[in-house]
Amino acid sequence: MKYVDAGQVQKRMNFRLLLNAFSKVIFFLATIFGLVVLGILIYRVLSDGISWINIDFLTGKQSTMPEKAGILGAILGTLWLMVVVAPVTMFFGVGTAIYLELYAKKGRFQSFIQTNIANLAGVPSIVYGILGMTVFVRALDMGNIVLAGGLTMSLLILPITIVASQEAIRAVPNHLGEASYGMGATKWQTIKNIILPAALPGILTGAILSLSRAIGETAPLVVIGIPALLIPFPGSIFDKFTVLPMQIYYWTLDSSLVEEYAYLAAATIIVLLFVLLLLNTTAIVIRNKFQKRY
Amino acid sequence: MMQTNREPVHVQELIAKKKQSKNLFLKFEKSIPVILFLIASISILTTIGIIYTLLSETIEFFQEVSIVEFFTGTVLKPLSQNPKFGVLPLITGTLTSTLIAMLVAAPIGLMTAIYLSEFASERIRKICKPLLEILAGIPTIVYGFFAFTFVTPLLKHIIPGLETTNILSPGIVMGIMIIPMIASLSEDAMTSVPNAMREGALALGATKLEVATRVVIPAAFSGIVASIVLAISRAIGETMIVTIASGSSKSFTFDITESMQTMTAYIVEVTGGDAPAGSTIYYSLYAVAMTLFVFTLLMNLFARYISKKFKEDY
Amino acid sequence: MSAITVMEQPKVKQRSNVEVLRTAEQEKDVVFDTQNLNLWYGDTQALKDIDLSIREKEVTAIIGPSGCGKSTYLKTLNRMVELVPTVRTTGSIQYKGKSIFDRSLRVEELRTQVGMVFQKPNPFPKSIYENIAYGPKIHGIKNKMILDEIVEKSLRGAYIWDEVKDRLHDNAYGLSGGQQQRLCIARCLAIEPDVILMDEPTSALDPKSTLKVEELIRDLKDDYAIVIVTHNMQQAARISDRTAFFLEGEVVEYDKTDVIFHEPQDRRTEDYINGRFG
Amino acid sequence: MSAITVMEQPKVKQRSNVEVLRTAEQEKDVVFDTQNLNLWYGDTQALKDIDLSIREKEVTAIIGPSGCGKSTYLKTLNRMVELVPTVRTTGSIQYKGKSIFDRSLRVEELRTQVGMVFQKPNPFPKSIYENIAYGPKIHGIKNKMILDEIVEKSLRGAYIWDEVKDRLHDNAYGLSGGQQQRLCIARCLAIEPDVILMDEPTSALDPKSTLKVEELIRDLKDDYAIVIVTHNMQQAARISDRTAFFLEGEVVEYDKTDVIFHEPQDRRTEDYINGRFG
Amino acid sequence: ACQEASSEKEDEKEETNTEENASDNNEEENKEETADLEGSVVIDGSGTVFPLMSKLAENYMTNEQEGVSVEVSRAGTSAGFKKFLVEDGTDFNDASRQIKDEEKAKAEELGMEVKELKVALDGLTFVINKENDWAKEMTDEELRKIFLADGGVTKWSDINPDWPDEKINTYGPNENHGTYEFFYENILEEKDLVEDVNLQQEYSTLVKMIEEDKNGIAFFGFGYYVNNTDKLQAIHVDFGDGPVEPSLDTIAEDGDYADFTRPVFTYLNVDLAKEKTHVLDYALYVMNNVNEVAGEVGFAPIPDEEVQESIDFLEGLK
Ligand SMILES: Nc1ncnc2c1ncn2[C@@H]1O[C@H](COP(=O)(O)OP(=O)(O)OP(=O)(O)O)[C@@H](O)[C@H]1O
Ligand SMILES: Nc1ncnc2c1ncn2[C@@H]1O[C@H](COP(=O)(O)OP(=O)(O)OP(=O)(O)O)[C@@H](O)[C@H]1O
Ligand SMILES: [Mg+2]
Ligand SMILES: [Mg+2]
Ligand SMILES: O=P([O-])([O-])[O-]
Repeated sequence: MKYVDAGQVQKRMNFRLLLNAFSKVIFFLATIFGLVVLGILIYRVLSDGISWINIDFLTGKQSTMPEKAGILGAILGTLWLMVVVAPVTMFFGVGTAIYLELYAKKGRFQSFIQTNIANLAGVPSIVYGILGMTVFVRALDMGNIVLAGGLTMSLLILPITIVASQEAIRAVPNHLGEASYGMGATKWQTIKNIILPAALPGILTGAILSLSRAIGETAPLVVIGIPALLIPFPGSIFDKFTVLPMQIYYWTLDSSLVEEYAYLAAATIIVLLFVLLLLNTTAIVIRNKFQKRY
Repeated sequence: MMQTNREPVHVQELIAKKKQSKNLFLKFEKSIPVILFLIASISILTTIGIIYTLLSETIEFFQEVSIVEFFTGTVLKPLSQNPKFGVLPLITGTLTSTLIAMLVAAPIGLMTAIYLSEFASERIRKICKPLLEILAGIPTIVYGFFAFTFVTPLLKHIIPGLETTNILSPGIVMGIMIIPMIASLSEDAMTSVPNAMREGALALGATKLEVATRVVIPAAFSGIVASIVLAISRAIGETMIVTIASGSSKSFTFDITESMQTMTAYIVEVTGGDAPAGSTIYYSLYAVAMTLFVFTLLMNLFARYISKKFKEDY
Repeated sequence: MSAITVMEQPKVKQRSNVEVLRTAEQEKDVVFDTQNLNLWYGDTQALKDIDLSIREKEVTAIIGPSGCGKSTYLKTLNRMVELVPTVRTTGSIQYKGKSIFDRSLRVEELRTQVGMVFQKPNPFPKSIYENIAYGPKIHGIKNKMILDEIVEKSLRGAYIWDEVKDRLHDNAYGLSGGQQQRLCIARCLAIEPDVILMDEPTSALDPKSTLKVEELIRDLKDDYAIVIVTHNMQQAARISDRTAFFLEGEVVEYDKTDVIFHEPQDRRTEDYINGRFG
Repeated sequence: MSAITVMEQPKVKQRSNVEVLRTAEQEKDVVFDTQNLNLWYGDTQALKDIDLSIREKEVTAIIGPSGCGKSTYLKTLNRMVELVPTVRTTGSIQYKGKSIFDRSLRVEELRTQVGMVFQKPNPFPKSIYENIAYGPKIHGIKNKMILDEIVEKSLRGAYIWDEVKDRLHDNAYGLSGGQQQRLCIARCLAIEPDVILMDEPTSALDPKSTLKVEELIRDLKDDYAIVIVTHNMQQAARISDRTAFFLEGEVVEYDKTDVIFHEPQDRRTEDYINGRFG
Repeated sequence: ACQEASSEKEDEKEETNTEENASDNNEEENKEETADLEGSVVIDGSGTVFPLMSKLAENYMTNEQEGVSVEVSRAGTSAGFKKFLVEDGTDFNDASRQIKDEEKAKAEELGMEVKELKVALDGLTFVINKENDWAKEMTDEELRKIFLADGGVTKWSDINPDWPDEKINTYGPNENHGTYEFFYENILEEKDLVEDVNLQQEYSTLVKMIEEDKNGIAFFGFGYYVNNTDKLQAIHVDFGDGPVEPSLDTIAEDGDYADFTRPVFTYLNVDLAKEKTHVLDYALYVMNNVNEVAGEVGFAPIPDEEVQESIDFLEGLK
């Protein structure tokens, strides 16, 4: 007896193929959807803001007058923030990764830390903001200075940095370490001279990507409290500061007060996106340039 | 025999000479695991710090406001003369915005993942993936701006009753922001399904769609679910988009054309640039943050549980 | 097109190759007729001027050293080779008189009629039942009763029914390698193809499972045309009616199996069969 | 401790094994004395009751089928095997009369005197110069002039100086596989060990490079004790003075190389050498 | 330090019409007479007063004392007071209402001397959508009814049968804001607001809401209206003598709009001002210049006597 009837199969085949072709188009459109939105977003930001970008805007001080307003303060604030965030996350991120990958005994404790890090990566940024406000700003009485904001941001991106560094370290082939041990090198010498240099491109790529996350974050700083008007430039990590996203936030909110603020916000977005693009490109270049030669 | 007429170098002797300083170094070397352990414990300290700060102030809060009122109250008027602290409006706000975001992100993200892993040519995949990553890398404040100044006015043409601040628009934009997350995590799960399985199905005369829906997706199911759960967690914790585009009305409603406040937006509003310490409102901040933290923690643990428990065994 | 005959006592039919060949000689039709087939992966040519015809109700074995193009040829027959984007072919393959490269012929249709079994057993990560029902289901058979029947028939046809009938709804990954491979054969039988292509179906199996599968293949040929790629010359000798010897993308020799193994015409065939290379 | 004698014409010394053995017989001291060595990876025993002595200025070859514990034994000698956390050992290994498991002996010191060359060339992703200077540097030698000298001497010692002298500061990954392996040997020479352990040092190399490395090994033995693990019996016969045959974690036979290859005492040794298994 | 500050003050007095050039000249003169001050001044509080204060702060920093960093935040009057009335709190708190008794009590408890500095006058402005062509004029009583819970008005037609039979949507700043409290206490006389009033933290949100809601009505400071006259229209309020359009003239002291006019303040922590020269210096600068700047950002000036009174007080702190 025959169950699979050729005629039926034939007939159904048409429908199935049609469905297949149709879905392919739908799935393609879905893929394109995100990109179209990206396009619109960038187009809008560019058309609103590009004409406001000039040297005076980039090097000027914050001002209530749109034609005089500049964002150097915010740029410097972002830089100073990085002065805190970059070394702190690198130190703790790479240190933790080395510990977990090369020293910790595989076992419950190690997997506990690992789970903990994964969970921290999922904690909303605003909760870090509250932590920062409570601990750094209030309890340690730093006030809303660069250091407090930087430490908060560091905690926020630490989990991402750790995971990226771990992956980079894991990617270093075992035989390199073995060669070093074989020469009589100690563990630390091997790590310092062989493993870390080999893992460095991967670590840097991860670190840059997580820094770019810190540069774009707003919520924790809103909680920590950034003045809406702060004209002087920050000169050290102990100064008050503002950053590009906060400037965007305030200008967006105040666009009802002065219409041009909306354009300033757009212009600032362009600058911010440019900075992020630059960082990501750097990360990609590093990744490609140093990709696995061993 | 060396060209130089000096004594040949005796390396082992040199090494033996250096032993002294080496001993010192070895002592230092012994302390390295300890130092690194201390560094690694920062991540645990962070968790403890988060839980401690949130918990201690939350307890303070529950001494002033009953825990029952907090979790069952539908009225949230933290600033009024006789304040009410029902968290339900915030929870509905959060869940509504998350739901909208997921309604956008889950199907589109999944379809994107399917397209990239099952249909797209290598070239298209190579172009699309980094572009989608850009989408994921745009700061949320930019999305907030976009929702408020573009998506809401656009939606108004379609839904005339839409309010200027509403939960729909930020929900959608949040969804768009999350698409790459679902797409890339699900795509990872799908591409890790062995090709042998696809070939098995294709050899039976299956179309690519049938391979995708009946073989690849079931096989990658746990990875896909985990990606969606993680995305939900992300949506729950998202702050700036809702803050900017959904206003701060605290009505207990399910009408997506209206303004709703999420837990995150409430935190931003109450801190309002810098939270005043000591008041009930101030403590309410921690109670809400604690709720938020628990929500996302559960989601994260759940995602991990799924991807571990249902790890595909092919 | 043939239907599966459900066999209750699978082990009854044990005929020698010679006998099979004798009874077959006149009547057998060509199912696949390959002419002048060339195939390139990008710039490297993997198949060169292949001429080969596969006959109904016969087992055709393809042997040859690694990398000679055996799998490639097999996958060309059901056009699975086209999954590699760089593939380019010239020449013709006729399936029952129609070119398989014809635009009017859809690959899905071709593959419904030409089943394939792979080197490594590749069941779907589903229940045993669902594995078998997958094919019929995608072809639109939804009726539970019919499906049940198909599943039973196919599993019986692949001599695995008795081993799994009590756990049809368990995951297929709980089966042993040999069982998995027979499951994959059953899965293939479920859509009632005319031809079954097998790419080293026993190379991942232990000797006992191998014998079982070989036995199965010998029986299946009563209803199907079977093409089997194998590294194992004893296997080719044991189960096939005809054998093609491939070398570096070319068919060196193609003839009845006993001719190839006992009086090969080509020096290289002889060398290969006697283990002198490969 | 021995110093490297730099040879200007590396190809002059070509002595037959027999001659080497004759001159060596009386004088050679035992460097490594292994007694009753057992080793477990977790629960599986990889070495069983090994008794073996390695002598100065000799090449000792270790042969045996895959998985028999050759690498494991080699790595036990410089305690590299302890990098696997589950490893457990019993028995004793004396290095120059002192137990290598002694608490007063630091592994780093042992490894400074017992160099190792691995199967796959594994230069560091640094310049050629830095690769060689690495060992001396980590042991505290910082003087640039001394380092220069060591680098030249070691590269000459490994017969690779002429090939790389003009590009000492290029990345070592630019070298061919054979050059990389000789670089690794040079790296090992740079700390002037007493013993050099080599784990299939030529298995990743082409025949020409293999010959070069073999030649080098033959010459190095004037100054070093060399232990070499190899799959290649011809190689063992060509370059070694003594050969140990391992099987499933045990030493089946250990004797002068010509004895092992021409009059083995154990049936299994004979079978293995004649290619009857493995 | 006292001398420096006083000489500076004199300069400022001369420099009444704050024009760019004038101030530049003054700056040069200052250089000779006063040393540069350094330090930071922290201001928080009213969002209504923010435009005024940020303008003053900017002028001060660009024209007077580059070394002093004046930072202005705007958490809202009430939220601002909470940060002002603590140990080592903010230096100034802007307020769009007067300090409350409990806030005063808190200051006393802390032993903190607080000085109220009235800086300008603001008219509470009711704004409607541009397309609203019926409700351009209303009486103050009608406005109250719209916002009161038991005002009996939910639709435009409840006020005037000729007006559309559509629901009125009410908006306003939330309780963080002095504007809300002024409205609630002084205009509604502490009676409940309609249940569904939409209260927002951000003024920008309110502006946008009215701009897009034909049936919307909102209240906030005049400043937020004058900057958005292209998007909104203000209701002309009839206090009994015919409709009055809010404007800088009418909202001024004793203007026709005076019933809805309120003074706005900044509160100075006197202890901190005594401690830190630059805080006092800035306070003096504010009082000396506020009337010049007020108009630009939508506030009416306060009478000179009141300014002088504040200045005299501040001078006394030196
Ligand atoms: N996807 C591919 N892309 C490029 N070249 C391929 C691809 N698959 C196979 N080839 C090449 O085509 C030639 C034939 O390969 P094929 O797999 O058909 O050999 P085979 O006879 O099946 O070998 P084996 O016995 O090892 O399975 C080989 O040289 C192989 O390297
Ligand atoms: N890290 C390890 N953990 C557990 N078992 C191991 C480990 N390394 C080796 N073994 C086991 O120990 C035994 C001996 O291994 P070893 O690598 O010494 O063999 P070998 O003789 O060097 O083989 P080959 O010739 O393949 O290199 C093998 O059975 C192997 O599986
Ligand atoms: Mg093959
Ligand atoms: Mg080995
Ligand atoms: O922001 P307010 O002026 O209303 O407090």
